[in-house]
Amino acid sequence: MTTEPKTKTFTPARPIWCAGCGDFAVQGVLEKSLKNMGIPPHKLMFLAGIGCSGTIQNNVKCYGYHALHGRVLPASIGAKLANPDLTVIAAGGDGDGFAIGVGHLVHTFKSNPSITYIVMNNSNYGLTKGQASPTSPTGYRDNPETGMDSILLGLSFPSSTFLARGFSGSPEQLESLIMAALEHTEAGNGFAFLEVLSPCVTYYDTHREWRTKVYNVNEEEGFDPSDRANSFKRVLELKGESRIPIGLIYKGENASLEKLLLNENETFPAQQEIGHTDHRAVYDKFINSYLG
Amino acid sequence: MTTEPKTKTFTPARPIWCAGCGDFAVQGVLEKSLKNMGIPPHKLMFLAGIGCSGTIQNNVKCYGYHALHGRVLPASIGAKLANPDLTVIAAGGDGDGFAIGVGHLVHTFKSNPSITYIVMNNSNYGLTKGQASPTSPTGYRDNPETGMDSILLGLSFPSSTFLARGFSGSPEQLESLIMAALEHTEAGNGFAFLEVLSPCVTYYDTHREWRTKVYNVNEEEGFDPSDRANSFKRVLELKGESRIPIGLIYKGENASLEKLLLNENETFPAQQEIGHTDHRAVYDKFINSYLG
Amino acid sequence: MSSNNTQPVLKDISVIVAGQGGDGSLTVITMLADLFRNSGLNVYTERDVLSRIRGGHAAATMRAFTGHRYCIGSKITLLVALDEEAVAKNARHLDSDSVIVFDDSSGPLPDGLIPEGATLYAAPFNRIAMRTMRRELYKNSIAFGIVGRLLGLEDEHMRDTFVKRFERRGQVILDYNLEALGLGLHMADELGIAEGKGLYKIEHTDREEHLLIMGNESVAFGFMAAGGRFFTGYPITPSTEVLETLQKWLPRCGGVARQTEDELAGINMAIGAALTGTRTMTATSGPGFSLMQEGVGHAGSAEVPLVIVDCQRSGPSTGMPTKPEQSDLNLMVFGGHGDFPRFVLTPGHPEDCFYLTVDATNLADKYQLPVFIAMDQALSQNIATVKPFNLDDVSVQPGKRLTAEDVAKLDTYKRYSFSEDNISAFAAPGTPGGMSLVTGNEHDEYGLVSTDPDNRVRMMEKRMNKMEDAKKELPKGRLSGDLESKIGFIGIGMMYGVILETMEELAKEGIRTKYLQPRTIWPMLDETIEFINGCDRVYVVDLNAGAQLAHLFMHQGAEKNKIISITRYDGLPYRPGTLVKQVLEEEAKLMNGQGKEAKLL
Amino acid sequence: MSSNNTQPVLKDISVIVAGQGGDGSLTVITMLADLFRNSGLNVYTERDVLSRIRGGHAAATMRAFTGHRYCIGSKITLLVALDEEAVAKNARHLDSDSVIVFDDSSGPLPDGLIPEGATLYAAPFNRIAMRTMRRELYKNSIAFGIVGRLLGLEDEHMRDTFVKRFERRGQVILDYNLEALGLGLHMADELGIAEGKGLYKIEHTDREEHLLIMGNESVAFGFMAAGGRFFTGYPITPSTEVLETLQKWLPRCGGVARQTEDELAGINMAIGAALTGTRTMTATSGPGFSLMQEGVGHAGSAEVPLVIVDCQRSGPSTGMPTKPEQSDLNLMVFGGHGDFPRFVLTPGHPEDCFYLTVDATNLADKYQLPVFIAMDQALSQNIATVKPFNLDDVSVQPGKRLTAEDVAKLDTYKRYSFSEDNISAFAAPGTPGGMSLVTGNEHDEYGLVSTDPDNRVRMMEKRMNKMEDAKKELPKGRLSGDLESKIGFIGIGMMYGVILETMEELAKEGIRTKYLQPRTIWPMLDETIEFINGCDRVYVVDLNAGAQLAHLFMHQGAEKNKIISITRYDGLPYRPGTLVKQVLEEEAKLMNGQGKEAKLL
Ligand SMILES: Cc1ncc(C[n+]2csc(CCOP(=O)(O)OP(=O)(O)O)c2C)c(N)n1
Ligand SMILES: Cc1ncc(C[n+]2csc(CCOP(=O)(O)OP(=O)(O)O)c2C)c(N)n1
Ligand code: SF4
Ligand code: SF4
Ligand SMILES: [Mg+2]
Ligand SMILES: [Mg+2]
Repeated sequence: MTTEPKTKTFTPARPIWCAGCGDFAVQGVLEKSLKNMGIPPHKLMFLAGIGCSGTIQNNVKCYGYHALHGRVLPASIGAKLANPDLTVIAAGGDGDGFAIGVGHLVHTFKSNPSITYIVMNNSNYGLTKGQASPTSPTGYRDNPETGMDSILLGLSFPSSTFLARGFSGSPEQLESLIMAALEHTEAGNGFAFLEVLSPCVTYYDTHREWRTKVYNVNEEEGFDPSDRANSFKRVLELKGESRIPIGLIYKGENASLEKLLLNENETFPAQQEIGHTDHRAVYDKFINSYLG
Repeated sequence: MTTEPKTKTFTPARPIWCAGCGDFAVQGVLEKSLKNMGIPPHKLMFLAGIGCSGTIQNNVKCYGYHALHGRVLPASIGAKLANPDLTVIAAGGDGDGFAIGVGHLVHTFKSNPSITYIVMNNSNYGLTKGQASPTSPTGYRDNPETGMDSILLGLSFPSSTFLARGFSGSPEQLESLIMAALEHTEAGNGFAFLEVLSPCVTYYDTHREWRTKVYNVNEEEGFDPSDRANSFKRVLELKGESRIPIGLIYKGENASLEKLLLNENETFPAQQEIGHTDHRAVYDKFINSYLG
Repeated sequence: MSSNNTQPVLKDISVIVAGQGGDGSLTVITMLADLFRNSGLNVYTERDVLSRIRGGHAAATMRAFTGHRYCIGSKITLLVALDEEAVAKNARHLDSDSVIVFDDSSGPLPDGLIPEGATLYAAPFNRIAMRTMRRELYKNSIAFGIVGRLLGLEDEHMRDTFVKRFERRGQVILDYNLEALGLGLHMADELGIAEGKGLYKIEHTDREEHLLIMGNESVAFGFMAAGGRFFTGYPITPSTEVLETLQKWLPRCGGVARQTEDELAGINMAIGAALTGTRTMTATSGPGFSLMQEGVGHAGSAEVPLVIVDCQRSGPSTGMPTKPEQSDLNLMVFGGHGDFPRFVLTPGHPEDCFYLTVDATNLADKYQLPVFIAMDQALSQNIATVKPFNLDDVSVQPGKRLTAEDVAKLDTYKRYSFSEDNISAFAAPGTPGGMSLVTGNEHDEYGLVSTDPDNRVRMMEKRMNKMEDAKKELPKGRLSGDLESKIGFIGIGMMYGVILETMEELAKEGIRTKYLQPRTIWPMLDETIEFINGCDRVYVVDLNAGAQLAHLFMHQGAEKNKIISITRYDGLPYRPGTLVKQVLEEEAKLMNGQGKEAKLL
Repeated sequence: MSSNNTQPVLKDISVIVAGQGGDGSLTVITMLADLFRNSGLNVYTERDVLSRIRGGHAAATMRAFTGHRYCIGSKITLLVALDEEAVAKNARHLDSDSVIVFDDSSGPLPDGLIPEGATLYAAPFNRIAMRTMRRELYKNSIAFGIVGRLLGLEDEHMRDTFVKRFERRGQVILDYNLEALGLGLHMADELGIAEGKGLYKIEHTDREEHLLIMGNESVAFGFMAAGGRFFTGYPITPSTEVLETLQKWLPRCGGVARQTEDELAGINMAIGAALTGTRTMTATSGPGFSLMQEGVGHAGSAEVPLVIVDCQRSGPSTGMPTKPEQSDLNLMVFGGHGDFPRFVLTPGHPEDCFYLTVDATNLADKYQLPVFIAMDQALSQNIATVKPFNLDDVSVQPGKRLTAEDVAKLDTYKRYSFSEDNISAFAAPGTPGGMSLVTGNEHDEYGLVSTDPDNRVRMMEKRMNKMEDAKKELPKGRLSGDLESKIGFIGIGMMYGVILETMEELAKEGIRTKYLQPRTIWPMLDETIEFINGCDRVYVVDLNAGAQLAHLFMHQGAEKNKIISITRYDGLPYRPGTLVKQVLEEEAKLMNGQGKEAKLL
């Protein structure tokens, strides 16, 4: 492992979250997991969306990026494809990921790049002051719609490979999930999706409610996270019982996007020296193909 | 039923599709179904996306609208909410609906407005000359990704109410599905999603392949389209056997968006006379609420 | 300064309450504003927060005055500083007349932070709140007592306001807050500020009732009053109040106001609704407005009536979400690919917001195109007193629409028929016989896709000519100041109040000026270019780095050498004093024969 | 006209093949172009199709010539009309010298459609194809025989070309096509056009090899040759060839070219890749470009190097997808909310496309901002002969980057450090010690969100000043014509060839003119405004309804009364003859003292 030089660079910011916000736990557990995994700051590209949740990267020593609202996944995929040596973690809120960004989420399930995506679900739009989000239940602030379930959504993509849900109030279990997610992506096995129930104490304090509702499927005898259809069924059943399934709900295998797209005989895009002439033969071939 | 006046208006266009294109059958069956249902042209708002498929509305007597690429669903929802008396049908291609438009599709499953949406899936981008679409199989034109399944996607939304797949090569079954979809939406029961396998003879002629692969779940003894988990399982199984499930795959109940949003004591937005003074009392109340 | 029986009558004061986000500065100011409004004064308030829910410097300011003002004044009369940073950040607006109330819970104010002569009251709000009430939360209710006393409010009035504000949140909360207020009044007594012994005497002069409203709420109501019945939008600072106000009120009129999954859905759902003949609006701010560009051009091309409110904030990109700027003007005027017609209206204060939104809604319907309302964060969110909107002044004119009977009488109905006035009559879906096609592709009169070159040219002209056609009835600018003067000002939005007051100040210095507040900037009205070209020099104040307004005038034929461009983009609100200084400097240079400096990028 | 032994040497001919979409006109023209290119002539081809896969009028045109031409000529030498509509649509370009080959399978050509004196050959391609080969498909291979003979091609050469083109599609298809060609040659014999007895003699003059390439392919290659290794895009006419070319070639260099789910993903994925230091590009057309506006501003604000190709088509909205226009200029220059720096480069022909894309890629990296390449449908998709790109002429300069060693030597690394040249050195993710924050919020030097007013102003200036800084090295315009003349032309993109040829024609009429092809339109270079202000009058040719270019010059200080604005937006390609006529009319008016008419909107 390369050691970091002594160069001074940015001092991670103090979180701007309200005291009691679930996001503190997410950050704490993540930092611990990164340490456990031995991922050095300079190899970590940590991209976040916009929202209270979308400030987490500022608080961690890393290459951080604050994406546009809803666009953290395309940006993360771009970074991963350009430099697969990086550990790419994307983070954001439920509004960012399931409202404006859900089209990209769907296509990330589909394309399966090896990035970890942590959605801090507080079932509302924290930063814009508590409006309903796609996971808000019917009736929250006059929300007429039924809340969605991101794990069900992930299950509906035959190419999805890792689907889990944690709870900021269960940091140990959360740690095991974050570790599992990072292992999945570090091994190049594809997209690790992790929703974390992370209550917003200011606008929608669900802490107590969620604490009583969460149900860890991995503690269930015989639960097999490799059975897609059964996981789907079990999530539906638990929801029907007003429980919120947490745990590693699905894990499968499918080639990762970066493996499929990159030419294994060549240096990664970001690692090529700009201005090198190694590919002059390809250029000549191009030119020749347009000649008579 | 109001009779149409003799006023001349646009003559439906001759389809611009290639001879043999699956979309002809979709149009034919739809026109027949509209007739069967007794929906007069002036009550039909027919909105389409952009693509070969997205020209269908030009060929039918209706209030037609050619949306932006991927935006046919929001436009359709807007029309339905503003005037629930209209029969609102949205149509488009698999690129339009599952690539650029998939975020809106997801939120239409979620919000359940009473509109019928017909996706003409030819598993490629016809109009832009055959590029891979989200439903293209791995390997089609170097497509590295796994194709998605829109019915599975629909099933993953607890609020979805009608999910079906037809095949342009089976016009009778298609007719029963279109009729069922229209009945669903005319009754105000929510979103009717219908994917039609509609081969593109020019860029990706799947006619023969699909003919051999389609499998009508409704012909299966004991198949219960109201069992979401089972439908999900069955679709997965069939896909595992390289079959393509068609038929009415799921039907459930959930309040429709227009019922939830509209004030039942008031005239629909589009039917209010512009400049009327019926709501003067509300206006005064507004003003008063900002006074001391 | 001391309080005795001969306090002056309150004519014009500015009070700022500053601390950390979540400290509740805004609550204090909002209640103060309500109290002063009820006392017959006019009021203007401003907020200064960060884009985070808690922490970080946050402040709120209220100006109370007799007569007409549309901005915060240059000087702070009273600063309530909940921490030291609050003093430091606001020091430059303090002078020897200022009064500072400082929360010294964490220690005394270091020397040298406030100007000599200024009066300082130190009071440990936080400590008292924690000690007596166990919740920091109540510190601003305590502070309120002292502030109210200083400003000459009666104790009884303060209590009434507390009841009004906290009642709906339950008896417990109300009781706690009243207790806190009591603590504050007690502290005031101890500091020697007895009831009636404050800085001012308040004379209840203007008995006419006033609304206390922000621009966004005025826009929402203007839309509703103009028959608007459909609104879709996505939350974004500083536009969210338009959505929230309409979500509250529109359903009562049978309308729909819906939060969509994103701005693309927002504008396209609005377009879908507009297709049915419903008057429709959406609102957003820069990032969302950028996302809407495809939809905007589509409305122009397919001739769909739509009102789009852009509550501008500091850009580019995510920028500074809570800070004012006027830097989306280029995007409003030139956004969307290809050429299509649009109108851009620029209100200058909350009252203007109401009437111009009515106009926008009528104009969109009449000309079948997108109409933008260019707001800025200050105009959107600052709360001010406004004369109650007069609904009888409002004329709601439907566009060129055809009923079923009208259609039945026609030989042919074409959605995009060519006509003298370039407006095609419209039959809403549901009308028997009016079937038609609407598309953003180039199309023939029936709406069928066509690339015929002659048709193309006619359709393009039909659409583009609407801008010329409408000029005669687009909202005219407001002229003020000395119309004989050859020195002009141009500024829009939140600059309205600042420029008016700057002119007063300049007049005192012997510099007489005039001001054109354009209320339509696209299409550009001739009056605007004539105003510029008819002056010796015009100070064009641009709240953006690109001098967008100044260049837009040049784009439309204004003479470059008439324009003195003043740009500002530091995210701070303008104060008249700043502008006065800038102009005096510029004028001095001219006197010295240095020639004017058109700082045009 | 007759063919005998004294045929003229082919110097400049235009051949158009026209029929219905799917008829294969493009195939004929493409093969012809290849043949003529191989014969040492220069070639320029144009396509005219509808936005549909089959049916509707479609045509393709080829001009073959000696010397330099960058557009189709005003006259048609040979029209191959596969149906009657093809004759009608093209009649206005025919004259008595023209030769028409008409497919009379459905009946003879009605009288009066073609000019008197023109030569007509009737040949039932379709009938023969159906009768002999059972597939209509082969009719264009049959037609090819006649066309080749008429143009003086050798039979052997034609056969070689067929082999080259159809070989890879299998022996069967090749054989069928060769058979069809044989039928065509036989028909030619019957019509009296024996080998070597065509209209022209082809002299193999220029032995230098030429590429036959379209602008989009040149752009793709320019990017690759400049070290571009990441491309994301979404298919849209007329930009798709950039995506497809790079999907084919980039992986061979270890790069990634990916079709994304939409344009929002396209630009944001590109941004993500650019963050790693990879040179990155995306390409689109109007509707997609509108969708990218938020991303564009983000790149400007967060200082992310990015090349964005906009292949403009007729707008607004979906418009006319296959027709040329230059109406996104406003959006390129003024798009995105807020103020941020950007460069807009405007190549004029496929060769220019290559070299300017290299420049764009270098400039984006150097200045860390978005650089646009403004294409138009004709420039994008018309195929022309071009001298092989000289890779030794290409200099690929990395931006201000820091290696791990560089970083280790620093005391402090700040992603957005202020510096003399306004460019902050960049350490790519993965570099030990270079950790940093990148954001579209206003930020301090480390990339931490900040609303500090002083920092804000400095950051804004740091970014905006890049435009002034870069002017010295931004691609300069190309001047041509009579530089002493006081009559100027300005036009970009596909107008390059048209204006050059117009000037030749005007010179013949005694009107000497000069031409500036600006190759950077943003920031506006001084040379451009000086060119205008230094002329008596400048014809600014705008392929859009809004006179966007002309107004942009005024926006930047050009004198309004110097500009004669010519706008066109009917979707048809420009021919030099049309422009000559427009200028002559304008000049005549001036001679008659009518004064010039600046048709500025
Ligand atoms: C294009 C765009 N639209 C809207 C916004 C305003 N906005 C900022 S954060 C946010 C939603 C935040 O909700 P979520 O993603 O759930 O994050 P949370 O604050 O709850 O953690 C919105 C709508 C924006 N920044 N950009
Ligand atoms: C914003 C935008 N991007 C791209 C396009 C170009 N485009 C037109 S149709 C189409 C895809 C068509 O595929 P599909 O929806 O499957 O329809 P099909 O032609 O196959 O019926 C694309 C990418 C566009 N019109 N607008
Ligand atoms: S508003 Fe809610 S989500 Fe945001 S920081 Fe506070 S508690 Fe957390
Ligand atoms: S290209 Fe394909 S989808 Fe389009 S009309 Fe032809 S067959 Fe149908
Ligand atoms: Mg949230
Ligand atoms: Mg398709």
